[in-house]
Amino acid sequence: MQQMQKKLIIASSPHIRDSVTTRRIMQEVCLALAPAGIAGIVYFGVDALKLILISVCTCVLTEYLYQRLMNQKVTAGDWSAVVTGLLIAYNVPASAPWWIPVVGGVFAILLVKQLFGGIGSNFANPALTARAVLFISWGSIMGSYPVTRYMEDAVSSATPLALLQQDPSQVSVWTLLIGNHGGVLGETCAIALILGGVYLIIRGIADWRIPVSFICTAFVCFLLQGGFDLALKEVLAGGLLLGAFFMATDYVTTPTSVPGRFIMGAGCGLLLFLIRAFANYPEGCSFAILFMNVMTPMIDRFTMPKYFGEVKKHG
Amino acid sequence: MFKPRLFPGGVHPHEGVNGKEVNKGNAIRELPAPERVVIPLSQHIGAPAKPVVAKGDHVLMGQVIAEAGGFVSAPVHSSVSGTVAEISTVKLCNGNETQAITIVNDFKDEWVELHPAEHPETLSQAELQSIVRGAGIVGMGGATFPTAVKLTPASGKVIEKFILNGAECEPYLTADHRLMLEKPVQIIDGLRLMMLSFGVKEAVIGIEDNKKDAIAAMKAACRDVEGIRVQALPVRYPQGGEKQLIYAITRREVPAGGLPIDVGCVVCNVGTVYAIQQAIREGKPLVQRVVTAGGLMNNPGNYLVRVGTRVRSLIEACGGVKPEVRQLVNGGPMMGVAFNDVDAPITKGTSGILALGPEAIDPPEGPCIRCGRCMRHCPMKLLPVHMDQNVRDENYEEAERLGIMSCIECGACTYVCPAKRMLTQSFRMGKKVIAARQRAAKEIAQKAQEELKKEQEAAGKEAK
Amino acid sequence: MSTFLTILIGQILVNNYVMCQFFGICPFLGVSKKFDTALGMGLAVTFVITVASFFTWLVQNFLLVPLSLEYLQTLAFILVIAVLVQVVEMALKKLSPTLYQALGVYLPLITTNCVVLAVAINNITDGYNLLESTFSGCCAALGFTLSLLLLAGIRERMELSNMPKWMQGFPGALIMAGMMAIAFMGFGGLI
Amino acid sequence: MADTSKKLTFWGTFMNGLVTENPTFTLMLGMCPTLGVTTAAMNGVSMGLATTFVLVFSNLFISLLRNIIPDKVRIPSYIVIIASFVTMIDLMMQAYLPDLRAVLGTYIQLIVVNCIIFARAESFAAKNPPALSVADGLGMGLGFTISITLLSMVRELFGSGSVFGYTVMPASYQPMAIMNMVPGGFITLGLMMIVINAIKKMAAGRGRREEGLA
Repeated sequence: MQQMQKKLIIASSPHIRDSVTTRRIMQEVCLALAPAGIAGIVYFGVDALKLILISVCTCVLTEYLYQRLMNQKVTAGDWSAVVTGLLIAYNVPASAPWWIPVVGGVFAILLVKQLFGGIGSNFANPALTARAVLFISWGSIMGSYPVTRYMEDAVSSATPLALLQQDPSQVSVWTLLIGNHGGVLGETCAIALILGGVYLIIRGIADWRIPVSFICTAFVCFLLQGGFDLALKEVLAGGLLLGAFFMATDYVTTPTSVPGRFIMGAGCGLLLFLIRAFANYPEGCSFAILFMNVMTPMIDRFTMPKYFGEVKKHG
Repeated sequence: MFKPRLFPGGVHPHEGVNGKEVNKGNAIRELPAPERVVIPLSQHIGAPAKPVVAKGDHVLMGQVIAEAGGFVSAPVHSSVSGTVAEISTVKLCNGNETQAITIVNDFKDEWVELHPAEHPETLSQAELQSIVRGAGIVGMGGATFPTAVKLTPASGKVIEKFILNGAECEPYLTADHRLMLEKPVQIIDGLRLMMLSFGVKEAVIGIEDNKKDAIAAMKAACRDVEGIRVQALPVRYPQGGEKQLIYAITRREVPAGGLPIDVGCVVCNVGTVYAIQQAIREGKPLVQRVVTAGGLMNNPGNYLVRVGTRVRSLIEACGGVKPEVRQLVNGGPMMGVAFNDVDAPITKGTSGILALGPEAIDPPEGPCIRCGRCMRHCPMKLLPVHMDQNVRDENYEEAERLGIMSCIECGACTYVCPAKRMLTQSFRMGKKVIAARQRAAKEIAQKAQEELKKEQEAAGKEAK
Repeated sequence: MSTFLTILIGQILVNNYVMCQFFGICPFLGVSKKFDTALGMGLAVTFVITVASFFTWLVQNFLLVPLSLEYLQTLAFILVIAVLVQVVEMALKKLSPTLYQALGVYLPLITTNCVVLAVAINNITDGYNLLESTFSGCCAALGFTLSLLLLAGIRERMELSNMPKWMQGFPGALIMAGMMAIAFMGFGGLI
Repeated sequence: MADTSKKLTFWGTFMNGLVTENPTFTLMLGMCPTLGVTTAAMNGVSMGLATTFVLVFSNLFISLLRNIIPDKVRIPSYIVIIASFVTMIDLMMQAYLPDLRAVLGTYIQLIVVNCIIFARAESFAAKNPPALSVADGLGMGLGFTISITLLSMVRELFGSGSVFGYTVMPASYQPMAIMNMVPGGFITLGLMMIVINAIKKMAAGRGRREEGLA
């Protein structure tokens, strides 16, 4: 017993912890992102794989080098940089040159994430901001979508989003579901994205409130604009699903309270509709989410829940 | 049928080592009385008791060896018959140092003359309070608040409802569970006597529904008693928390900074009620209690232990601990206090002694990723994320505004945090700082007032 | 009606004076450390700009144009604004001491807030009538307030995070503002 | 007053504005034109010089009139003086450099509310003799010019691949359009400020070391 007593540690309670870790969560997100990536590689071939690898490597390496250089604890192994890398790659067309994901990755990790203090401290989603920067800077590269390997005619390589606002009947729901159409490499296959998103929600990683309110709001907006057919296809097309499931649910950059999360989702949906329907850019997903990211501290501030037994102060 | 409402948040930790509940089936065994008992004088919240025996005195079992040291205090009784060996300072499991009376057991177990209540069914409130106070009964769930004080509501407050806590305060612990299985009749009897005395018409026994056998036993015991019902509750830590229990059963929220009596309720642990029943019917003071010896013990079990027994004896009775043990905990794994002195005595508030393995070592803290799990799991609906940031930033005013003083330190947030942040620990510190500041502010205000008074008096005199 | 909607969305989101046009950066960076201060400044600016838009339009159309003194626009406008700020300050002090206490400290700073002058000049350049000018001024000010509050919210949050030391203060605020500006770019072409 | 304890020289005042209290990087004044016009190096230089012109003359006149203007109406008076010079340079540019005036747009008119000018008038020119005030105006103005020229050079380099209109980046370089837009301005200035702060800190550290050795 003497020996045992020597080994004993004194620590403050609680003494047991749940097995979920940051790393586990990030790994699960990567797993959930995998189907969409595989679909991208199937449709766009080796180019897609190349871009995904470059993007992930850039992100992890940037994080590692920065932390080594600044003499910080290296957390590059927590897989969060991998998630960012994957998301950046998924938001790039397969025909993009190699330096696009490199610039995006460095920007995302260095400027958006590490400068503000690393994981958990950034207020904007790194992948989204990087995508927006790439999109604004090199619109011609980021906006020219290659045809998939299984498309019969190269004519329809225009993104379905552009076609939808002209005439929804040009695009079939089936095409959108399986993803056999032009677009950035990770957003085309709706089935793969839904699969990953549902997995995240079931595993309790992502909060269902954001994607559900996001998709519903967007759906209702488009329903009012152009009927059921348009609404359904708008939801399936473009980056909406990728954004709703994987980017709008990023913990760090979204409100923490329950009503705040509904506001976040609904705001994203509404802005997405406004941008897609009326603004310059054909795709509003990243801007919509980014704007709501910026709004997050304010939403958090005004939706602070009442705590148990809190007595409203008078005066 | 009334549907219980789950309090917000909460967690569902595994119920024992490797997720296995090991102690449920172990009947309560009596731990043989040790050769010496070390009975601390401060086993409760409030002023320590004052010794009334001296070295060399012969004492009987159940004899008062220390008197209550104030209103919020409780007397202490000898748990064995024997001779007082010394009165010295000892360290308790919770790390506090206190005076303790060491008694050498003569193994005769001679009780003092016991005075059971003569007319238990018609006790007045004052009589019941005095019996409870005399028996040295304190909250046995671990809070150790003197029960007599709890049963003396402030003027203007009326007890409408008794709530019995059979929810087992923490995972791993099974003491209450076994007590409900083995002494249901006594518990119901005690509750009935309390209701009669206070004229309370309604009592609810809340039991988590993973203890089906206990629910059945208690239901059977209260079948013929009017006004008492058993309420099965969802399994969710901290169901045994006072405010959570009241909310689940009555849907009333105890206001922040308030007491259960503010919503007309008094919550008692089943163990406490059993002790009250023993005091009324048998006249026996609180000298022993059921303790769960759990975790990595070779033969874990539930023991009836004399107050003042050293932890060492309990561990030995369990056949020692397994080699991988890294931590001993007094209480449950979520709120219990770690200690490293196996010679510390077991007190009235010791609900369990747990041996935990390497899982008790705190993993390294990572940065918060704002996942919001802590907020979803907080049973008090607080915002641990924001509170923690503010405490670490020494921004205590903001932390206080966020309700940090309502934190019940249940540990749910720390348990679920994927970044393994020490949230509860940080709040504990923050609360201490804020409490100290409040005290200081109060003192200053008091001083100023006194000075003002003096000045006024002086001015008054001059005027004369 | 549609003109007003255009002005509303335009001034607040699409052509937000701070986020899309680089006006009023000094108070934007200087008064955004705390949310409550930002709110006070925002309200004060909203008040002044709305009133200033009204008066500068009058000055332009009933004073400068009839006298063919348009080249003195800058001079005339800045004088109007300076006087206005002074009057508002005195009026507030007399009429509503509580409001004065809340907004008083920001008022002198508003004279050199270029949003006020820029809005006044742009109202004339865009050929708005009196009502439109006033409305546009109000919306522009709300846009300014919005961006100020957004930045303040973010900065307050960042205060508690582990941002490196050399990022704290203006460099960090500038980069945050940059990210915000990216978000605002999405509204391009909305009207 | 602190100013009198240490004798101010023309040169010292000039350098103070240029380096020590650089309006852009230290005082954080005049941010709007700093960000608004710096998409090309040429714009930066012209804006800087225009501001310097106003700054020097307003400082001179305010300093000359500093004992005449009653304290109560000093702010309106300063504004009138500043606005007059702004109107002058605006009309001059419209006459002789209409293209440049079109590029710089409202920002020229807005020099009047540029806080550098107002701040210098209030905190320096109103308390010091004309010669020193001119030195201060020159120093501050040139410090401002140099800062915004630097900023605009960086932005032009990445945003258009050129400096002062001359292409310097290889032909394969794809210009980063965002640098010419609002976000690019904010982020570039933020990053430059980090670099300059780091250099300053290093210089200060070296200064301390040298003092220690001496």
